Amino acid sequence: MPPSLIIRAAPVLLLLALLGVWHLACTALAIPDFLLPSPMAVWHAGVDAFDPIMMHAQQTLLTTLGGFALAVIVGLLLGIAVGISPLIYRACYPLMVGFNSIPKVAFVPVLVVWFGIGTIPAIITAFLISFFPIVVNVATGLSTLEPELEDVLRSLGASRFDILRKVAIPRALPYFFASLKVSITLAFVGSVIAETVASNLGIGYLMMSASSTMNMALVFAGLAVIGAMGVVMYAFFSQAEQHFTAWAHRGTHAP
Amino acid sequence: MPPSLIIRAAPVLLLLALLGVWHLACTALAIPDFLLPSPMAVWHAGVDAFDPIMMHAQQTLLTTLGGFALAVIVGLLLGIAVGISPLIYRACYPLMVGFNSIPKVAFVPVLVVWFGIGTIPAIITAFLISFFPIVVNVATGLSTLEPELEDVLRSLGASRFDILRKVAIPRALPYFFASLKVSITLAFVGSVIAETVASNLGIGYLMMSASSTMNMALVFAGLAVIGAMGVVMYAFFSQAEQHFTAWAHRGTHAP
Amino acid sequence: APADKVRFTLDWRIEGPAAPFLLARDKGYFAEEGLDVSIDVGTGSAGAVTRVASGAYDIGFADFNALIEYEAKTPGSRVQGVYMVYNTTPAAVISLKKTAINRPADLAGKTLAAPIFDAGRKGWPAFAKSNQLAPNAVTWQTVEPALRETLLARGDVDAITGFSFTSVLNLESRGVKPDEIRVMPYATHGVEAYGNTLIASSALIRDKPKVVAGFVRAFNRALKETLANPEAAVTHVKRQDPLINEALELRRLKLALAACVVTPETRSAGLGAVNPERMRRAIEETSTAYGLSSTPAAEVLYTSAFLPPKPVRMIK
Amino acid sequence: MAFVQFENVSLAYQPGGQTAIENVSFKVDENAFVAVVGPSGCGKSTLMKLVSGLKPASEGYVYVGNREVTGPLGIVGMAFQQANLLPWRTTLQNVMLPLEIVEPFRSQQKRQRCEHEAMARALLAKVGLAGCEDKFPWELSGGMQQRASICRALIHKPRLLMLDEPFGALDAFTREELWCLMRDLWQSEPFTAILVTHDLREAVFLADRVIVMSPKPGRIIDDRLVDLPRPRPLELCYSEAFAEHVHALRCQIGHARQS
Amino acid sequence: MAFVQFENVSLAYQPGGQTAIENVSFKVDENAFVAVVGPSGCGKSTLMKLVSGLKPASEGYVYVGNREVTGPLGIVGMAFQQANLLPWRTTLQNVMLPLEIVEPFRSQQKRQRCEHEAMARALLAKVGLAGCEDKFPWELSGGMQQRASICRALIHKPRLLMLDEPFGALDAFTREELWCLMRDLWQSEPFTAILVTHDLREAVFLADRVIVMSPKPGRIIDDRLVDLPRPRPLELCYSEAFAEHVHALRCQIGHARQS
Ligand SMILES: Nc1ncnc2c1ncn2[C@@H]1O[C@H](COP(=O)(O)OP(=O)(O)OP(=O)(O)O)[C@@H](O)[C@H]1O
Ligand SMILES: Nc1ncnc2c1ncn2[C@@H]1O[C@H](COP(=O)(O)OP(=O)(O)OP(=O)(O)O)[C@@H](O)[C@H]1O
Ligand SMILES: [Mg+2]
Ligand SMILES: [Mg+2]
Repeated sequence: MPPSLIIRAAPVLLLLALLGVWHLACTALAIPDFLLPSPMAVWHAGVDAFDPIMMHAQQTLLTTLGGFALAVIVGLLLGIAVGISPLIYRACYPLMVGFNSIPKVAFVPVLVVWFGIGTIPAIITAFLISFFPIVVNVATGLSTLEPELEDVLRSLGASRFDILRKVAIPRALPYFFASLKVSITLAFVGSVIAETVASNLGIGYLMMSASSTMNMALVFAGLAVIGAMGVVMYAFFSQAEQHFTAWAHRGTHAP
Repeated sequence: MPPSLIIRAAPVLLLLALLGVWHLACTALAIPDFLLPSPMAVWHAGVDAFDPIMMHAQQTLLTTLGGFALAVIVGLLLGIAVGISPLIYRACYPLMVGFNSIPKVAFVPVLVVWFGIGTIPAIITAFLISFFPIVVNVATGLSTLEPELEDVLRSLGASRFDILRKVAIPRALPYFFASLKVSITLAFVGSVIAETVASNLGIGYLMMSASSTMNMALVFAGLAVIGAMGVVMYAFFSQAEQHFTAWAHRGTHAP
Repeated sequence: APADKVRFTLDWRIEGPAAPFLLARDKGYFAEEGLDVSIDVGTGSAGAVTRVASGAYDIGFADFNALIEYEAKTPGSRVQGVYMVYNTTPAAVISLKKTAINRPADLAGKTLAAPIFDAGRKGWPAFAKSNQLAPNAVTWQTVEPALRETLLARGDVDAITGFSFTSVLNLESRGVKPDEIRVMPYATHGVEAYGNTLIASSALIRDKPKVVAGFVRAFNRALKETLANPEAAVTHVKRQDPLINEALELRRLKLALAACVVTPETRSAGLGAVNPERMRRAIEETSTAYGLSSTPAAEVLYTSAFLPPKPVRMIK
Repeated sequence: MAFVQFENVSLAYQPGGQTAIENVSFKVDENAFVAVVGPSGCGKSTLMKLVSGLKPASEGYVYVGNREVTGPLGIVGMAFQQANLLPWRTTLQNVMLPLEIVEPFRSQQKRQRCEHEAMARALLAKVGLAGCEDKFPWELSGGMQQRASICRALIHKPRLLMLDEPFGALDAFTREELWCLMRDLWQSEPFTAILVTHDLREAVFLADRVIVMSPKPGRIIDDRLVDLPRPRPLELCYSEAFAEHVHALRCQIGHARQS
Repeated sequence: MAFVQFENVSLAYQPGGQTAIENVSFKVDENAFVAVVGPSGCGKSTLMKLVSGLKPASEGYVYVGNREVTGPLGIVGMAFQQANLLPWRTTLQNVMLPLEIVEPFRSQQKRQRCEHEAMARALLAKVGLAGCEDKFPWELSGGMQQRASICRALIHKPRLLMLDEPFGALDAFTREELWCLMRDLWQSEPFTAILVTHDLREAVFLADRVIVMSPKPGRIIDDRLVDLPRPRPLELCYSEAFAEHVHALRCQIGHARQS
């Protein structure tokens, strides 16, 4: 197999290897199904319940993307504010850190009372859980901008907004994309958690429903579907990252 | 008030302002206590239960720090591996993203069965939830290293490890510290969530116990304590960051 | 006239015992009463009470003891029970026969696992009192609901508290044979507490009593139909959530009906009714067990005003 | 009042620390071409930052166009000592950056995109970078980067052009070509120019006046009028008068370094 | 066999793309001092990267010390065209970097920390940077950064010294001082040196041989022996023979640019 093919097939091979280990562990240690079902059991559960899983997955994907889109917008704006203003930095950062140390699941009941159960609490939870990494990384990216590059624009009499748009943000893009990868995974976690607490629909609901009837194979099938959706979203951002930040990764492609 | 003092007092002022808004909202909208207790109620609950809260907080802090320490070590190592090896990057990244899209709370029961109820599952949960941001940021920091700086060391015949130690890692430090801020908050979330699932100790237990007796004020006091611990940890890393990455933030301090 | 919209919350997920609600909706019993009912899942009785009390939902299904606690903690009578569905509490102490816990007295010194909000755990002092045990005779291990049966099956704890029908089925799915399980229901061990009731918000009772009465009427009809033919009723559960295991939910439904709905008291007084004397004692008992600072009056907590006429509620 | 005027200007990078330049006063008339020379580290780049408003003076006053300088002005074109090209933009995009910022080009941007691009391409061709428009900065040699950065300083026809050792990385021929380019640009449409250089021949060839600085702390020790006739052909460099100017400046700097 | 040897070496930065240098062959004897001159963008820096092993040749072979170069060697000291100082290290720490990497200094590091530091401080003082040891690179002027980077190339006494336009940002006096420094270092403990420069006088003053390159693609068009006697005093620059060499090289480069 040529090296480039190995590299391409690597994630699949690793996945298969991990599934193999999992399978062996389940059979060798005789781990009961209700604790950790074997990959085969998960696969069968997933195939059997394919249609409902897809329906729930669609709901989860949509709420996740909704919350994530909010998180990107708010995260970018807050990150910019924190990154360029020492006052906002000092004022907001500690509070945001404090807020983010709190499990968001604690707020879901409050959200339910205000918005009813269903999509909206899930979107809000996904948003609340996933905006912070974006804020932190964007702020860090902006505040580590080399003053020399900033001076190029400043000498032209550029406004702060121009500097932001033409230098600071492009320079911070690698930070931004790194945070997206973290953030999208958290958004999935957020919407699933909210669904487990307050929803009639979504993978979170499916998992709770399955776990309350001890159908652990179905629970893990749900987890696997979430993981797969996470990977797909990641692949998407990865493409965007390669397109927008090739200049920053130029060292990696050197022969 | 001189500007520097305003900046110093900013977080406190903002906190007070937010508490004021919260208080007003509670009284003006007549939000019942069982839904969202007023700040005064939370304060009283916190003062009344000061000793037990401190005891539980100590437990949570220790498990969190344990999990976080693990996350830093593993995150750094994995991040370095992903950042310098295209093969590992291709193989591991998608799987890690998939794994991190899954709510970790789903694994707690399995952990409890293997490790018993108590501190270890909480530490592991805190670890599992918080290592990923470190991996992503360290990997991004390493792979965006300017090849020109790398060449300085390469021309001296430095080994890959030397290059890592002398150039790549110092250059990636701003990324690393940004991820620590995200990661410590997630570690708190992880340990608290694990405590709510299975524990007789910790803020997570306290919150479950308080919410089971509808003592929402105490629940929020618990949340506040977690938030406060998060802020303290943040302040700590912030100091370290200022010390280690002043060179990268040199633009921010310009007059 | 356009149908009245009613937001209804279950106490828990879509499981067998939710059958009457789903049946009433699917067969149009609610619609016949001029109601458009939406049914949402819940996260526990306390949550259901809070949801109805806060006005987010109109009618709910929740443990009567949660209602007592809520009223004691936040007096103001925002919620009232209108139809006692479970005549007895489903709470029970469950153990494995091999641990030789044959009588409540054998529990002394043992470790019990349960979530901290579990009705059985909160009601434990009442159980202990009725069975001459000290309230602190056992050690509690706090776990998430789904984990307690696992711990019991593995022998990590000696017993658990939980709803009998749920815990028994969960234990079976963990490979425990039915004849290895010993169940000590609170109801047969001297605890008088009631179980789940329909609750309605006071605002709804005040402003639209017809809606409440209609809901109760439709529900009563569905409950009787469910009692008569659980197999048919459970298909509505399956229709709502195709992922459930129909056979399992049927067993759960039958167990619930047998343990909590069909009791000597309901046979004589009809479904949904309460005995004022027992109710007073039950409230007293729960207040003491939960350590509540006040004991709400029965009239505040429950009203029989919406019950359909007795003949309609009678069962064989 | 002169176009650029320094009154007893001092600057310390750290507040209260060592002064990089101290008590500097001088004037530059509108459309004058002034060169600044002096030993390495004497504060020439610092002076440039003060004129362009990138750094505020610690003491004294800086005026440009009759206004006190309190922040960056919009009328400056500056080629920094390090090329400072933005790595995420191609050479062409880097050169066109000022057109996206400075009026009136900024408002014309949408309509006249093609004209702007043609301008930038023409300028790049003039400095010998035809064919490199779509390369990224890190794909250019050192001297090519420097030339791109000169184009970026010129593209928007600034009223005040600041060049900080712009030809340092170029060979003698390219350098002389660019001297002629600067000379012609200035002659056809005069602007005010301040040029920092270590090449005294460059200073004398291009400038009307040469300011000599001494280090530690940076001060002005000489301000020399270069009264050679214009237009100046390249052959002028071999003339007696030219050599005399260069020699005199050389002595001054030698002197400055000793002190 | 010579110490450095190129055999028909070509390099294209993009595989299959334009070649930056093409079919270059030359030899450098051990302890020779060779200068490389040529117009901007002709591939001088590329040549340096090939010698030091930072880039592999697309075609042909590069040998250093009788071995084919397959990757960076440990025996090189290199001053890059851009100073490339690490921004998180002070000037002193930057200069001491090679001592932390290259043997035998690396193993002595713990025991001889003080000696190493003294070495670095002495070297910094020689290039006129005494007092700047604890400044960070961005607090240095362009010329000062360049001098610090020269120190970094020299500190570990490399067998092969590569200097890529090391004195471009310096004034004439500092530059001449450093010429003399280089000359003396080389005379007292000979090493092999390759110097890229645009200053033909610098090339003639320091080198035994001057290689002239032409651009697009980079080729060697002349290899000139500088047979001026050693030791060479600075006054040599005003001699007839010196001027002749410089003039000849100038013509060569002028020629190279036209073609
Ligand atoms: N950002 C900075 N922070 C602190 N000190 C600085 C900074 N920039 C320059 N200096 C100091 O100011 C002095 C003058 O520097 P400047 O860059 O103006 O010199 P220069 O005349 O341009 O020298 P060169 O010809 O080498 O470029 C130097 O001593 C330098 O160390
Ligand atoms: N990293 C790179 N990627 C692609 N092309 C490059 C790269 N570096 C240099 N080049 C190209 O290779 C050619 C030679 O560049 P090199 O840097 O060797 O020139 P040079 O002789 O050092 O010029 P200068 O005197 O201006 O520094 C140039 O045409 C340049 O555009
Ligand atoms: Mg300078
Ligand atoms: Mg070069």
